[in-house]
Amino acid sequence: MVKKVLMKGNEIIAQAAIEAGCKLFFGYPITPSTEIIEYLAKHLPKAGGTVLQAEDEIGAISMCYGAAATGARVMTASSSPGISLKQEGLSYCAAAELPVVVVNVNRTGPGLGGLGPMQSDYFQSTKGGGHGDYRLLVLAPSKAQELYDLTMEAFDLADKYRNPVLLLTDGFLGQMMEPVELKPKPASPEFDRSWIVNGAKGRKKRIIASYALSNEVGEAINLHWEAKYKELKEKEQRWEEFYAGDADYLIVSYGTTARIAKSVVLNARRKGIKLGLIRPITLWPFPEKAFLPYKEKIKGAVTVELNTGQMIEDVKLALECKVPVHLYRRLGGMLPTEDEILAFVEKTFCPGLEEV
Amino acid sequence: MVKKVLMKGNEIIAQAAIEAGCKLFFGYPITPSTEIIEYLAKHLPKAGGTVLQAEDEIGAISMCYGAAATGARVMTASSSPGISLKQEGLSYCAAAELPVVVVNVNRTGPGLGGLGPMQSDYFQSTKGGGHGDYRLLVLAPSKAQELYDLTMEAFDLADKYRNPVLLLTDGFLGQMMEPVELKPKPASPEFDRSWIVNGAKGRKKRIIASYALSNEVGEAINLHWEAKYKELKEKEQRWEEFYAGDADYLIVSYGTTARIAKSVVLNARRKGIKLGLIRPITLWPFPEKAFLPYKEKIKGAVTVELNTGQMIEDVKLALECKVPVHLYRRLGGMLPTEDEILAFVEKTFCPGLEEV
Amino acid sequence: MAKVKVLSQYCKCCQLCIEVCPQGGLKVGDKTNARGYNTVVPVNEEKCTGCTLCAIMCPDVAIEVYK
Amino acid sequence: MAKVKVLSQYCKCCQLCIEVCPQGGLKVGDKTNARGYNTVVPVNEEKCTGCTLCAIMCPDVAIEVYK
Amino acid sequence: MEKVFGRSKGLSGTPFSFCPGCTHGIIMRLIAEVLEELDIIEETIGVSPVGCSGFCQDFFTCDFVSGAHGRAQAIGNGIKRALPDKIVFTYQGDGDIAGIGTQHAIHTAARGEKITSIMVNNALYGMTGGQMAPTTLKGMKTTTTPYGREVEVYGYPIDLPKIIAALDGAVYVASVSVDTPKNVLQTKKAIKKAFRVQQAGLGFALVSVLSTCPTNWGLSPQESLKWLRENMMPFYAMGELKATEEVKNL
Amino acid sequence: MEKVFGRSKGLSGTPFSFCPGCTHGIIMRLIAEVLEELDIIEETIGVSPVGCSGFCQDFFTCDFVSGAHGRAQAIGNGIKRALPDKIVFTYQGDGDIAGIGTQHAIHTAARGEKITSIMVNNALYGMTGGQMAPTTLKGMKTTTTPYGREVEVYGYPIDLPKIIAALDGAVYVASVSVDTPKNVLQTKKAIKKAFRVQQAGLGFALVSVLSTCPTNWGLSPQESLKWLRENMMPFYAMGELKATEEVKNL
Amino acid sequence: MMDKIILAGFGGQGVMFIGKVLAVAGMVADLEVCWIPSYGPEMRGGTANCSVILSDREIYSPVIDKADYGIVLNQPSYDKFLPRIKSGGTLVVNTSLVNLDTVRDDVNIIGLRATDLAYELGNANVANMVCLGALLPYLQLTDYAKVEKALEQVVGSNKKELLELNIAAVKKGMKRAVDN
Amino acid sequence: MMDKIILAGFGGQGVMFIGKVLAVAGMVADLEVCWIPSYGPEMRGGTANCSVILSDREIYSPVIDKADYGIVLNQPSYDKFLPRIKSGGTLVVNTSLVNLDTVRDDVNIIGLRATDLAYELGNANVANMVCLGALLPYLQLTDYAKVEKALEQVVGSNKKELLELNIAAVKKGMKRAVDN
Ligand SMILES: Cc1ncc(C[n+]2csc(CCOP(=O)(O)OP(=O)(O)O)c2C)c(N)n1
Ligand SMILES: Cc1ncc(C[n+]2csc(CCOP(=O)(O)OP(=O)(O)O)c2C)c(N)n1
Ligand code: SF4
Ligand code: SF4
Ligand code: SF4
Ligand code: SF4
Ligand code: SF4
Ligand code: SF4
Ligand SMILES: [Mg+2]
Ligand SMILES: [Mg+2]
Repeated sequence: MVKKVLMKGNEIIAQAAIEAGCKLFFGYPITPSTEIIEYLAKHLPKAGGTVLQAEDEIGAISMCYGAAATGARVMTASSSPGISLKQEGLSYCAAAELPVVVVNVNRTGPGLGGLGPMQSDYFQSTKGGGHGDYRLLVLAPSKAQELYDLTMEAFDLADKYRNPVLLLTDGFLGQMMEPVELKPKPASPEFDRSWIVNGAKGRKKRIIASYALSNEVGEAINLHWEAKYKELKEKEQRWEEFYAGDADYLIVSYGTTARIAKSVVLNARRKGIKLGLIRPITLWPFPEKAFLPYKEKIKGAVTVELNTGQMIEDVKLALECKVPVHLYRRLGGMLPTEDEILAFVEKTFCPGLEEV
Repeated sequence: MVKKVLMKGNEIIAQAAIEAGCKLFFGYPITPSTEIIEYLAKHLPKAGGTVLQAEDEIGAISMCYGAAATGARVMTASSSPGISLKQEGLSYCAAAELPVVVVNVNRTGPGLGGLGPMQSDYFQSTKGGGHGDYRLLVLAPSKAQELYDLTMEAFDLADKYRNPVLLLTDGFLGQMMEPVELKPKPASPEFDRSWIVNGAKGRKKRIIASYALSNEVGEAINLHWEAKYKELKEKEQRWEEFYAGDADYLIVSYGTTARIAKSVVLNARRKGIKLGLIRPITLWPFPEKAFLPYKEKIKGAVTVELNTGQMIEDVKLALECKVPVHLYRRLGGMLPTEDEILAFVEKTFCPGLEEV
Repeated sequence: MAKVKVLSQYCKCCQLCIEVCPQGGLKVGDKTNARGYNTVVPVNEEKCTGCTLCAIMCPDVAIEVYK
Repeated sequence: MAKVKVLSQYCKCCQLCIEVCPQGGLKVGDKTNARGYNTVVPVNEEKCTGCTLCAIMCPDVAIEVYK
Repeated sequence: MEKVFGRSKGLSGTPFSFCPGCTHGIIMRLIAEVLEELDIIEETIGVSPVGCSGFCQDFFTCDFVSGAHGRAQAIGNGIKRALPDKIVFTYQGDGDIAGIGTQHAIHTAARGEKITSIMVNNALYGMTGGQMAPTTLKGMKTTTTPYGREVEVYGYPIDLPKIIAALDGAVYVASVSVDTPKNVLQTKKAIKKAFRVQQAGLGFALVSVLSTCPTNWGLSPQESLKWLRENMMPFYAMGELKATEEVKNL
Repeated sequence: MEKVFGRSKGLSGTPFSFCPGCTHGIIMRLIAEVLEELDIIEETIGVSPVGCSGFCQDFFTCDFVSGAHGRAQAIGNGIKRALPDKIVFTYQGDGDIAGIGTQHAIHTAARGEKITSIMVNNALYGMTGGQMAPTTLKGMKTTTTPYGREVEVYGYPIDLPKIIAALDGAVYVASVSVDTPKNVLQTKKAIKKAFRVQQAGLGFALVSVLSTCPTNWGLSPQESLKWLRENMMPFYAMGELKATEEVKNL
Repeated sequence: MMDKIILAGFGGQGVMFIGKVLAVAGMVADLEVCWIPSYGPEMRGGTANCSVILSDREIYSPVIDKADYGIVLNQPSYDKFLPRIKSGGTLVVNTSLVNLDTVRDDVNIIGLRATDLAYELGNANVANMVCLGALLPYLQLTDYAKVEKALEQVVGSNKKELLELNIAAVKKGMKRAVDN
Repeated sequence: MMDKIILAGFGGQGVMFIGKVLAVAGMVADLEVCWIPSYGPEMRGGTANCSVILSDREIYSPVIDKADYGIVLNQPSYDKFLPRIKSGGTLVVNTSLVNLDTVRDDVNIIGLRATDLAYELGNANVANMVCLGALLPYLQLTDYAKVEKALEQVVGSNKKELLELNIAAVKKGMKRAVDN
């Protein structure tokens, strides 16, 4: 076992990127994501890579677009308002099928908001904040080790599917320090590189583009993307179950709030309430499969979210509206406590208990 | 009755804005929306207004932000990639509660795409393509007269709720010419103007902003927005029903495709199939109420969309997954024909009929 | 001895070559190409000096010059 | 006759006023204000010329000058 | 005794949120004084950026609009186009106006938008903890140039006022500093002129003020002023970089 | 007989998609010839914009990347940073580079990014049907300035090369025209130099080429060249606007 | 009753203009009308087509899958749109630029050398109006009188010469169609 | 076992630093650790607080609602965080800057004039370490030895003087707490 070190969430992401062979980072500072560019500015050059602070977030995502077209591993990171600025670029990356890794350290929104954690960019991340019918693969780590492991894997997934991958964390996970084992990255499989542009030496020239001159061609490309997204839906749904097996009620939550939810599950169990947790690790594709065994079995579900109810729609669809699904939410950078979530679960599902 | 004139969809929008008292237009050309700025450049100055072609779409939405803060009626228009660029600005407009009217003439995406019509920006429009938990009021006209009427009303709605309103059309509706009655705008109600900035003469100074220094304040603001969106959901759902009353099957479709769907409904009825149509006019708030009478009654539904299935999620939720909901889609700028939709409906719901 | 050859599939009949030729060496022909343009053809061929001015100005690289 | 007054609630003890005063008219005091800063106080008050240099340089508009 | 120096009516009572010794405060005070002296507090709408100065709306007594990082000028243009008779100014950090906002800076000047912009140049992104800005000097260490700004990798610093002065719609461009009382007074003069240019409807006016960031420079307030004087003032073109005839005749 | 003029190896056989007489075609041909003459076709990655020139990837034989409107330079920078030994160039309309892309134009130049940019200035947005561009001349009619560009409302035209020349990272900036055979040859020289600057790794190079848009100008190809000569060339600074010593010694 | 008409040709051949004239003719008769353009991505030189629906009741689907009538001005348009004419429909073809090697038995194909006929009127650009004239006798919901009124509106009655040229072209086409 | 600790004071009083030392002390003992900062929007002058959890099993919820322990270095922090100490918990208070007018009976409040004590060591900046020392005896999962090791890592053993100053401060605080 590699010795654990204590690191900030953002720094862990940065270190994982280096370990994954990321050679280029283009970014623009924004709290609470800035430690990522700062850490990389210090350490990536030593690993033979380049960090460039771009003129803005649009410049950064465009540089990623260019660098990814050459087959290089490339990353950018920002936080909510900065991610909004990248939406056109992300749509282009998805359309040109470029493997870019993007980190969003979700802060409070809309507008300038505050620096606290929120999960208010769930829709933007999973349904496509940019124009057109594209999807990002969205990973939602919830602790230090996972920040490390999933960041490394994000690069492989991006290469495998030729699709941008979004790592969605929040101001809490980004700023928090926890021990992490900086494991060496397992070897990556070989990826198809027959599409990259690096000078047409001894081969036919290649073009990276995202337009269709005719509607017929446009439809064909859209169908190709659709097929890819279908494959992703089949193969890449990920989640963690925690005391779900025999649960009467499920909490569904990801990232920071999923951790609080775990404590709630334990507290509930101590009180005799059969509560369990499903923690989506991929937000897109949403782990619908996780809900299959439960949709006829459980009596109800609660999503715990740092927004006014976004993931709840996907949970309802995954459960086919077979059981009531409630929302417990805190907003504006506030985090729920174990006690208030448990109280909500009790009030909602076991109103008798309250009196005790 | 005012005499009908033949106009392009985009020009109708522009003329309606003038009629609604829009005094400022900030935009940047992009096919297939460009006739809006071109028409206004010609005609708005004569009506005492100002058209400024901005340096880019971000400049345009920022100018709208500033102008709206003064209480002036203001509009911008673009098409898919340009709308992606406005996402940060739209999030700020929503957060600062500024009444801006935004037109998206949806073209083919993602990326540069093509110039044909698509409905691939449904998610972006309705779930919030920008960061944070905000909503736009989204109107989806489907013919010339409605382009005119809804554009005029968009300004009133924006003022009433102090919220950006998005008019979502597509390359087809924008370029099409149809007769339109250029009715004078009905008088607007009086709106609260106690928040506008126009120089603190004889009053306390005012601030238009969108940040929260503390999480507690941040949460309070988020709750305020949530309450407003709830009110919108209660009061502003709109839809049209077409042969829905006794229908066994429903098509759900908006905009361009809803018109094709109407022909399909008539063709189906001629064949003895009890098909009806629900046409959402507000895409957000989604007209869930429309589905209440039908969710226990119909045998199935089909959404006809120009994307790989976006609105279908809202339809399933509105129907509480009580009946199967299918998708019929064309992509990349292609439009479905009456015949192919009807064939799909028959194959899906009346497989016996096919043989006949 | 010089000669110009017009690759008619490229020509769009913009006539910039005609304008620039000091020898009156080109004129609009009467054939329409696949894209709907009447294409330019050499004329007064013996006068052509192979100066390439026409080719230099042709926006569609439709002219080859031989000398 | 001149006089400076330090509005201690604004003062952040940056000491730019001290640096710029030609008369040595200000020094760091020993009281801490509500925001945790030791605040500046006038000293050698009789020497103050009311030149306002201290106020001009004060980034927190914490100094009033009377003459 | 008479008060010969006190808080301007242009300032609200709210204490500045800046670090001790940060000269953002001096510059804001000067603007407030100018608004008072020109008697335009009630005619003025300020636009604040995102950055340390981003909370300036709380400190002034005039109306204020706060928008997204880098967009203050575009927002200001929107306001001015809606209310051509009011006075509109933006207050922006170097990162805001010469980094993410360059696009608007160039086009605002080119169009001759009739607003006044104050640029506060502290050679880095203060608010976010001291990253490189386009204005960061060669070799200067910041958190994103931990080994010093190497021009080979990170490029050369931008002298935005110089660029703006070259655009036809900009009629007044000045670059000033607040490192000494004398220069503070000079700065005030420049700011005042920039507002008078707007009152006269002549075109776009920009005043760039060199400012300190003791916190992120890792220097005391006093050392910071010295550093500014010895490093920034020699690099940036100082003084009135542009004043059209009409402006000179004001 | 020997072929003394023919299609360059740098061009694919695909016919240009431009309108008859549009000089975009001349400029592309020149670039292709330069790539062939410097023997860098196989080393080069072009970046195409959105605009009439947006389909240029089909016309060249080198690798190409096409991105969003205005972002070509940022994309090019990303490519060059990933492949510092390759040659990267952008081909952009005036709207693309001096309108929506100004932000990247300024910072690409300031950083001295080692790429070559060709700007094609036809004084309007051609692709979208002839709207005003930042380069549209005073009084010029476009579909968004139907009464002519009034500078009071729409601002002054921008001479981007002049601005770029003022930035330290730009080592070669030229403004040329393709209105006559002589100027076409001049343009080719400038383009060649701009590529040689990149081969030598000296910094950023920009060549701005004045070009026609017969369709949206509403003039014949011949009249268009004349209009360009009589209206655009007198307004825009022409010639080598900047060439550092190192560039001169190339 | 409903007339669904498709019009196609090179960009620059005035296809959109035919559509506009037909649409305005519909307006003149107080019909429901829907005109839909479809440009290629190129400003010029590509192909352009548009469609017009005239109807005496509300037009639901604006999309023409199979048209009742069509005009094609060049070869690529002929090849593309011949299959999109309804069985029993009518297609006017500019045989100056189209060869009729492939035909359909179930479609009434009216070939006429429209470009040449237009030349005869002194301006090749009105080939489009010649074709419109040739189609007119077949349409259900409009006629020459309405088209003449429409032309007055679209061209503008102050541009007298141009108007007369267009009218002459329409008439020439009508005559030719009748002679056919 | 789990120690949940809240630390608060003015920005610049070294609150984050106490947290880091505690977190590293946890690492030294191979514990599970979670350190969470919370800054105000101002770079300086605002209040700052952070929280540390030390645990011998996996830490699920990283959020401290009610803390077992706390250190507050100034008045606003005292007012804000006193209610957030668990009943039976311990709160170390820098009484150089805090007056203890309001107290809680169910919380063990250790007041010490930490700033003054730090002055005595020649540097007011180590008031934070004095308070840490005062809290140490109460913590379950760490102790002086681990904190000393942690300080070596965090300060760096090459900065000898600074290290010694910090250690002296911790010791001074410990002594005071015991004397209490
Ligand atoms: C779109 C976006 N990107 C980045 C940020 C983060 N951010 C806030 S302020 C700032 C820089 C401020 O620097 P400057 O303008 O120089 O002002 P200073 O704080 O130095 O006065 C940045 C990058 C943001 N809020 N929004
Ligand atoms: C984000 C975005 N905004 C707008 C457009 C529409 N658009 C395409 S090309 C273009 C302008 C092209 O003008 P220019 O760069 O001058 O090139 P030209 O066509 O004149 O050669 C515009 C505005 C777009 N594609 N994307
Ligand atoms: S080569 Fe010279 S002379 Fe010959 S046709 Fe061309 S321009 Fe005329
Ligand atoms: S210049 Fe070229 S394209 Fe134009 S007419 Fe001559 S040969 Fe044809
Ligand atoms: S007014 Fe002048 S003399 Fe008096 S304290 Fe201030 S700087 Fe010193
Ligand atoms: S300059 Fe102002 S803030 Fe600074 S120490 Fe003096 S009075 Fe206090
Ligand atoms: S961080 Fe720098 S610029 Fe910001 S308030 Fe502090 S000293 Fe001033
Ligand atoms: S529209 Fe203008 S720029 Fe575009 S191809 Fe045609 S002539 Fe050239
Ligand atoms: Mg700064
Ligand atoms: Mg152009």
